[in-house]
Amino acid sequence: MNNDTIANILLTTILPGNFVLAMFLGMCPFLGVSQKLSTAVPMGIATAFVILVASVSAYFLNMLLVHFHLEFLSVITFITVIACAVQLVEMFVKKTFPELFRQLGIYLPLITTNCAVLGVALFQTARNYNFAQSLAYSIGGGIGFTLALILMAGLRERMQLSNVPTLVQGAAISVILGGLLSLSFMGFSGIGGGE
Amino acid sequence: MSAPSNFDEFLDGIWKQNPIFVMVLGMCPTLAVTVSAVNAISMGLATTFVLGASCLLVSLLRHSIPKQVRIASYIVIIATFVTVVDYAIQAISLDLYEALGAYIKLIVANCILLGRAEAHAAKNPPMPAMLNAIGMGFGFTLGLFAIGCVREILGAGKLFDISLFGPHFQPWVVMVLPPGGFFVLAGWLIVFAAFDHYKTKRTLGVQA
Amino acid sequence: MSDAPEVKTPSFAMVRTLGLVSVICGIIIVGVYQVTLPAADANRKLALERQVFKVLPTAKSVVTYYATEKGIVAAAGLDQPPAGAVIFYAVYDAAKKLAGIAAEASSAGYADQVRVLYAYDTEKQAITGIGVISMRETPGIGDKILTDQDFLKNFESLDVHLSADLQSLANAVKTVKHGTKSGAWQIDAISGATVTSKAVGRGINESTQILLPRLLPHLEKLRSPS
Amino acid sequence: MSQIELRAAPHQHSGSNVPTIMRNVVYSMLPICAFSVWQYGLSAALLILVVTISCLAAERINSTISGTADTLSDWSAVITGVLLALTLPPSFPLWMGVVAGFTAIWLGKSLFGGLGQNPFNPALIGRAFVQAAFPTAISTWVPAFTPNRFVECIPTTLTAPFMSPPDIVHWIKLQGMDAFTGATPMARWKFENVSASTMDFLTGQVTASAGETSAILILVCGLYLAFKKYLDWRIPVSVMGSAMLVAAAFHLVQPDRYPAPTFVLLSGGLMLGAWFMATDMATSPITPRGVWLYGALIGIVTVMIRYFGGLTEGVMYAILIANAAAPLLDQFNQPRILGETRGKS
Amino acid sequence: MGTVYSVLVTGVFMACLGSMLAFFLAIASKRLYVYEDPRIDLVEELLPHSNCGACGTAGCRNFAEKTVTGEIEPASCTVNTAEQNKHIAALLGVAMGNVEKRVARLACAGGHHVAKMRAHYGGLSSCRAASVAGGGGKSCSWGCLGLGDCADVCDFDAIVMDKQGLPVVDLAKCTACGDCVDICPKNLFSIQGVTKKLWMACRNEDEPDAAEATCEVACTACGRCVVDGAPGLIRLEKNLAVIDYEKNALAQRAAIERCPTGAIVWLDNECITKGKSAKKIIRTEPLPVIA
Amino acid sequence: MRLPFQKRVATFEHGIHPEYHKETGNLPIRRFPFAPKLYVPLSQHIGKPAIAIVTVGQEVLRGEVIARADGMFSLPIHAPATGVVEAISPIPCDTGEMEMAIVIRVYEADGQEVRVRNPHNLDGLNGVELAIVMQEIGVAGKGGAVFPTHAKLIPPNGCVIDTLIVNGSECEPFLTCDHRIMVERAQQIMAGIGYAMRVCGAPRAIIGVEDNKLDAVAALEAALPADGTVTIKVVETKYPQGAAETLTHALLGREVPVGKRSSSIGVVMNNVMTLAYVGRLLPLGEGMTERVVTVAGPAVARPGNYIVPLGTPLRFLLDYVGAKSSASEVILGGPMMGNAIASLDIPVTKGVCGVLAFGKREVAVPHTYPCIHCGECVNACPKKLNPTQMGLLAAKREYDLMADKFFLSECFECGCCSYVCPSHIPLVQQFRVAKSFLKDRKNSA
Ligand SMILES: Cc1cc2nc3c(=O)[nH]c(=O)nc-3n(C[C@H](O)[C@H](O)[C@H](O)COP(=O)(O)O)c2cc1C
Ligand SMILES: Cc1cc2nc3c(=O)[nH]c(=O)nc-3n(C[C@H](O)[C@H](O)[C@H](O)COP(=O)(O)O)c2cc1C
Ligand SMILES: Cc1cc2nc3c(=O)[nH]c(=O)nc-3n(C[C@H](O)[C@H](O)[C@H](O)COP(=O)(O)O)c2cc1C
Ligand SMILES: Cc1cc2nc3c(=O)[nH]c(=O)nc-3n(C[C@H](O)[C@H](O)[C@H](O)CO)c2cc1C
Ligand code: SF4
Ligand code: SF4
Ligand code: SF4
Ligand code: SF4
Ligand code: FES
Repeated sequence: MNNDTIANILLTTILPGNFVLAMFLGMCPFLGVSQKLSTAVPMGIATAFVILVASVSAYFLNMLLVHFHLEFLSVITFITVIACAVQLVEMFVKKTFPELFRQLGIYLPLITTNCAVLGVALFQTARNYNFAQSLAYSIGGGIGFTLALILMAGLRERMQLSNVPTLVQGAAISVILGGLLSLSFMGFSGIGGGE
Repeated sequence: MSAPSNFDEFLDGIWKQNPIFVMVLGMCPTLAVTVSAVNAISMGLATTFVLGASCLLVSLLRHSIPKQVRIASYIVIIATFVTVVDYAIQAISLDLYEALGAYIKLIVANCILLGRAEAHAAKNPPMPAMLNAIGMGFGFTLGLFAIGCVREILGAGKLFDISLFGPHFQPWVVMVLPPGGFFVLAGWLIVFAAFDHYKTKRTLGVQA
Repeated sequence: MSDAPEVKTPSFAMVRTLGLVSVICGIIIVGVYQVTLPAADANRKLALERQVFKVLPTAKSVVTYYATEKGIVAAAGLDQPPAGAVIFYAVYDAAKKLAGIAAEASSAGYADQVRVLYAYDTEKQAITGIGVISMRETPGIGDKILTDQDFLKNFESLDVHLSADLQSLANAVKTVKHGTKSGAWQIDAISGATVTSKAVGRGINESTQILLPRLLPHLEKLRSPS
Repeated sequence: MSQIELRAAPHQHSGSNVPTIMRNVVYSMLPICAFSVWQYGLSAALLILVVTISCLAAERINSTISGTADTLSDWSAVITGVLLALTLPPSFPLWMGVVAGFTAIWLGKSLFGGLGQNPFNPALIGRAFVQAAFPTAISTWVPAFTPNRFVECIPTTLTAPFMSPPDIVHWIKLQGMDAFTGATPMARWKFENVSASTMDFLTGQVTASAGETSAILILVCGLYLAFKKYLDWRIPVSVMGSAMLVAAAFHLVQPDRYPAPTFVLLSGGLMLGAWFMATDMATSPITPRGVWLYGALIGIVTVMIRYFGGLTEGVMYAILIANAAAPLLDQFNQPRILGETRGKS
Repeated sequence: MGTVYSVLVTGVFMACLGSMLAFFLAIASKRLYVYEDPRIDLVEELLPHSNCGACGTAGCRNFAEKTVTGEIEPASCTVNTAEQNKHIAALLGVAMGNVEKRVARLACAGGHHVAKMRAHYGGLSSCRAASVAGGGGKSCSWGCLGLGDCADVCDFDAIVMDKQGLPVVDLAKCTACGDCVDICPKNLFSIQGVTKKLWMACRNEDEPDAAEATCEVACTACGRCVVDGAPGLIRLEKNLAVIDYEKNALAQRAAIERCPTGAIVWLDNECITKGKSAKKIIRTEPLPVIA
Repeated sequence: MRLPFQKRVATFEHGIHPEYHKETGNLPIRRFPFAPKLYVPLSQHIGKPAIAIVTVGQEVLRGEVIARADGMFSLPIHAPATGVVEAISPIPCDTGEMEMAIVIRVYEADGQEVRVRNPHNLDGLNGVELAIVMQEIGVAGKGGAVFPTHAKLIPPNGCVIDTLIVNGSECEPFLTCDHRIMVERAQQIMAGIGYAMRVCGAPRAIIGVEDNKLDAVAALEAALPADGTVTIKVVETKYPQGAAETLTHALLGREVPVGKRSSSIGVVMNNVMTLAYVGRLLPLGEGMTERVVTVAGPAVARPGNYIVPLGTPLRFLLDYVGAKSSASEVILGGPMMGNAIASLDIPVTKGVCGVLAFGKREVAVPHTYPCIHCGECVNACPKKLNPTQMGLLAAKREYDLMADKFFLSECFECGCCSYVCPSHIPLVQQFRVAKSFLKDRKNSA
């Protein structure tokens, strides 16, 4: 069941199975932190990094859990580890790159409650991915998330210069843009899967 | 600023601070599991339960948790109740469990939860904290249901699995696909905005 | 004016609190897990039986087995499956006679994995029915595999007999374009949902290629359950 | 001296204006419409008419609701309507065409503020929406040149609103077209490995969407627009060029698996897309390098979807994705201004 | 696998995990500790987040930092409600500060019913656009162009254009952010304390006759207000009466009573009052454009 | 687009080909009568205004200095006619503001010869000395920027000027005064080039003339000095060929770095008419009292190039050429960059190269559509800026972003973008608004 090749996993998670546009993971930052490219890019990269960290720790944590027959603890342990990892990253950034922290400060804690991060951990476990596959899955997921975020930010920067009707301004127009992006990404369906 | 009554706290989340339509939070389940009204309601209720229970516990423990491990502790508490719900649903109905997929587990990461825990429960006594949380939960359920209805009606020609338009109805498949979720949500957001607009215009008109 | 409050790190309190909260929560979870486990298991079993009964209407009871390189073992006594095992279900009718074998096949379809349960008739060496366990194919297109009568007809008797050396299928199961079916081992695809049709075919092929060679030598064991 | 008028410089203007450009695009599409009516008869004519009218109606309703000036006079909604109709199969039920038209204008354009403000090509949004909504209807093809095409409609055309279209396999048999496989050349290539002849493509002897038929006709009409400078010639050139290059590379490596580049170029909507839809100004980049990259992106994604995706045709999605990337392409490819030194301080 | 075993293992596992993570966090928060006055966050939360800069700092966060260090008084934030500012003062244990309410004041009264136009401007509808295109066509080259850039930029909707094409400031809404001051190409707006009630509503430096020929309410530098006002309060400069607000305390209504054109006015609360001798203008429609 | 086999004429990229309307280019320069009153503003150049040294009621002779220069970056003003000072008071000027001017009532009976000259011996003067003498004649650049010519010619510290470019492109439609000067006064241009080369120290000079003025090229060629230091180069007829950056690029292939002056790449540029006046006035020690002005436009009955006394009010000028009653819009300068004016009391000054009058029909306001992202403006901008993006930003008043990310300050307001925009968006005007806002804010800060 888990004989997907690394390349397939990568391609699928970036395009047709894009976390944001096809799986609805990480919608809140996708809608919330995409007004400007200048914040979307660091946010995307930071999230991608945390996804990677989460995936690796979840992989080993899961090995432990399986060993002790404690699979039912997966959610609670994954999320706790993720929350702590995010907090550590936050402190680290604050200490070493205060400038970056000032830009990202408010968003960093948000990553904890980013479904994509937990989603990677849970899905890779559910799909019985081995280490390399998990890695590909999380890297692809991170890239896909960043890609969607950046595309969205570009579109929203453009929207700021057009005369969007007042009723549609704000959240509605972002959601519509998300929908149209997701509609466009449907074109990729089948890539990486099938034959 | 007079202290809001408990009932106000409760209503807040349903209307004035509706997590979906006003605060635009918890978007992942909002979009992912609303392909049918039943799924929407189940998800909403599951979230409500987790919200209420974890806010209650957070509020009870609020004085004994050091600031540095605040987030970690809250998330542990939330995760606990999510796991509880997860297993409960598995025990109740496997079909529902399959339909809601991983999103039950992902309630943990739903921003509404940590947001409420931090912003409200950690600062308020148990009773208002829980009421507010449950209000939020109902608001969330309401939003999910609104979206789920439209998606099910157009996407399948059914509501609560009851066929509405006869056998030859052409379902709008897009409605149950990811983009449909976005479009229906956007539609509701616009309806909300229009309603707001109309209301403020009315009140302004009365003043003038 | 700058008499800002000093912040200290209460290390011990942190460790104590988080540790305690974790333990309490862990216990709660364990409790719930243990309480719900039987119900969930029963549910799962029920669902499985429902599926099996659908593909094998004469069925009355189901026994779960694992097929490994070495042979087959009943799942009942095992904590966890042996390495490399394939799960399958031996199905018995009212007379406790082996009514058939059910097993799962899965392969990537248009949107995600398509998982089907197929019924294998040991006498005919053919597949006699399929049911979908889960899929996320496009409603209106991909989900025709549930409803399209022409397509389902393929599985009334899909030839999967083994070649002489009993190592692989004599004819690999193959999905072909609608209207071009020429052999009993071919599946006539649904026009307009070829991708999903192929996923079904591929899944069955992969599953049978592994399962049947392991299974056939031990059929007798199944026919006479202990 | 009556009254002095004050105007800002410049006081001279080239004389071009938006309605003229749009009107010319409409003119240039008329031959393509005529050709498809000749091929598919009444159904194609009705489809083009109904879709265009529903686009105009949507535009009209929108300007009434929002209280803005009437925007029909800029002709852009006509383009959207005609192009949308040209991308639909001729047998498409009219009521679905109306849905497509309204979606195109409302979802694709009005919500963003109207003319020029939309980030995605409205016609393609309309099509993508109905493709996702009614996947079966939009992948049902009928043969061209049926004998009675000018006197009777394809039965699916007149499906009652909100109802599923009837099965038309039977009808096709009745037309005495038994050789017809009910698939576009591209689907036939993808699933049966049969390639259609280049000549058929050039002259429009293939089954396809209403407007995807004769490559030569599209080329001529497109060249007219390029010559009049109403479209940016760099876009079709880079779309076709990149698609050809990628296809040629695949073809060289595995000639039996991947078709010749000419097939990729001429089949499906590539021509129409490259000349009329990728060139939509509102949704394409404006910086010189951005324009080239945009075209290349469309070409590459098209081939990628066609070769590796689940769909047979990828032009529409490729254009939409390139639309989404257009603001970024512009941002990161700002032209070097006169006298600017980059890198060096 | 027994239940008891399960519970035990779980307990131990969770205890280990929880305390280990807490331990890491504790170490990290010691090692990576960055001091930041926590009150900054608290103060910021109480601010209106409009980042308008009316307080003279670079946005709300900056204001919060400065209030915490005591460089600025809470009341300097004019956008915030007094109540919120009181909260801030209480939080920091400092005096609220007493800052006079300041608003934007317009130094022109030449609506299109009294000020003549010499050309008709037909370009982009914006004052600054008109002013870069030949000055906009108003005969008085100091006066308000009436195309409403100020109303357009005011984030607080405090300015509306009246029927005569002059901006009117809603004193309750104005936060003294100064955006209108920056945008006006004619520099007609300035931020003034509400206690400055004597106000010169004209900037025209033309010779008296020329000034009156271009606008019926222009200051003609006749000097009556100088005589009627307290000594030194008002003086004439460049054909205009100039008020010395150092002597604001001496300002009296009497100063405006004999102004023949009504260029100098008395601002009381929301209403602008002209002197008794000011000419009464009943016309409301625009004057014709005369080259 | 130029086909490969076509002969390449030196040019720059982008730009536009407007309709030229250069009919007046065939008419010889004619003299204009004196208005009864001349309004001579004290500030006719960029830099500090001159300081009046006459009093009301004083009699002045034509050519007499009536206002002295206020420092190096300023110019003296000479009486454009013999008459009496009637007033020194503010008058309207083309920006719509009021400016101080000396009003002279012209003696009608006077012959109006130039009465006062102050010739110097120019031989043996070094560059800077020559520049100081040049300041006395009060010549400001006639190419549009009205920068004091003597100040412009002195190379800034550390710069070596290797080329003097003489701008004879006259790319603006309607204007032909430079053209006529080149045809009629080639000799004086050469003299002026000689002086200018001495001041700036350039070893060579190149005259750039558009290929629609070949008669001017012929006339100039006949007058070229024998030593070969001055050459003529024909450039493509294209707007804005005459702008400093584009002409330098066309002639030398050099680009002026962003934010720097052309002297940093060893180039100084002067307009042909500027140098014609220098060549004529400098040896005589005569002040600038008049200039050649193209008066044209659809509403003008007798268009042509006229020698107009400085200070002549437009009301008088338009009356005389038969335009006043039919004119609706009056523009100082060319139709692309010239400013429309709000009052006919504005006088002709040193910087006015053309007065264009348009009738009612020509000034109708077209309907403005939203930007359709056609990119025409991007393809027209000779500076290769991004007017689309700047236009969209300007509409949202994002002025800082325009300056920080899109080189707002580099826009030289040529108007190509507005000219081509099919949506008729007033792009240049918006850029000028943005610049004016940023400048005001900087000044007030
Ligand atoms: C939105 C959309 C969803 C689709 N979903 C499926 C699907 O679930 N299963 C499938 O086999 N084909 C699906 N297709 C169609 C495939 O792209 C493809 O056209 C078809 O499988 C080819 O079959 P044919 O060769 O018989 O025409 C879908 C197409 C679209 C546009
Ligand atoms: C868009 C634009 C067009 C110009 N066109 C001309 C022109 O046609 N002829 C000219 O002499 N100067 C023109 N100039 C002015 C030149 O850039 C330059 O300032 C001038 O030639 C310098 O000479 P001056 O100092 O003698 O005026 C133009 C400037 C700009 C910005
Ligand atoms: C650049 C320039 C050079 C001129 N050179 C002469 C000249 O060399 N001799 C001359 O008589 N007039 C010259 N004029 C024109 C005089 O200003 C005036 O027309 C001339 O004195 C003839 O005047 P008249 O008609 O009174 O004879 C020149 C004008 C310009 C603009
Ligand atoms: C060359 C050209 C191509 C166009 N292509 C399209 C198109 O594909 N789809 C569309 O809706 N409008 C098209 N338009 C019209 C117009 O740009 C479109 O309605 C805008 O996207 C609306 O803002 C086109 C216009 C031109 C000039
Ligand atoms: S006050 Fe200034 S900005 Fe406001 S309308 Fe008048 S001129 Fe325009
Ligand atoms: S823009 Fe002017 S009127 Fe509006 S709030 Fe700011 S200062 Fe007051
Ligand atoms: S006006 Fe400025 S932006 Fe427009 S074309 Fe000219 S230089 Fe470029
Ligand atoms: S020319 Fe006008 S419409 Fe075209 S891109 Fe430029 S501003 Fe937009
Ligand atoms: S619910 Fe907020 S990121 Fe998923």
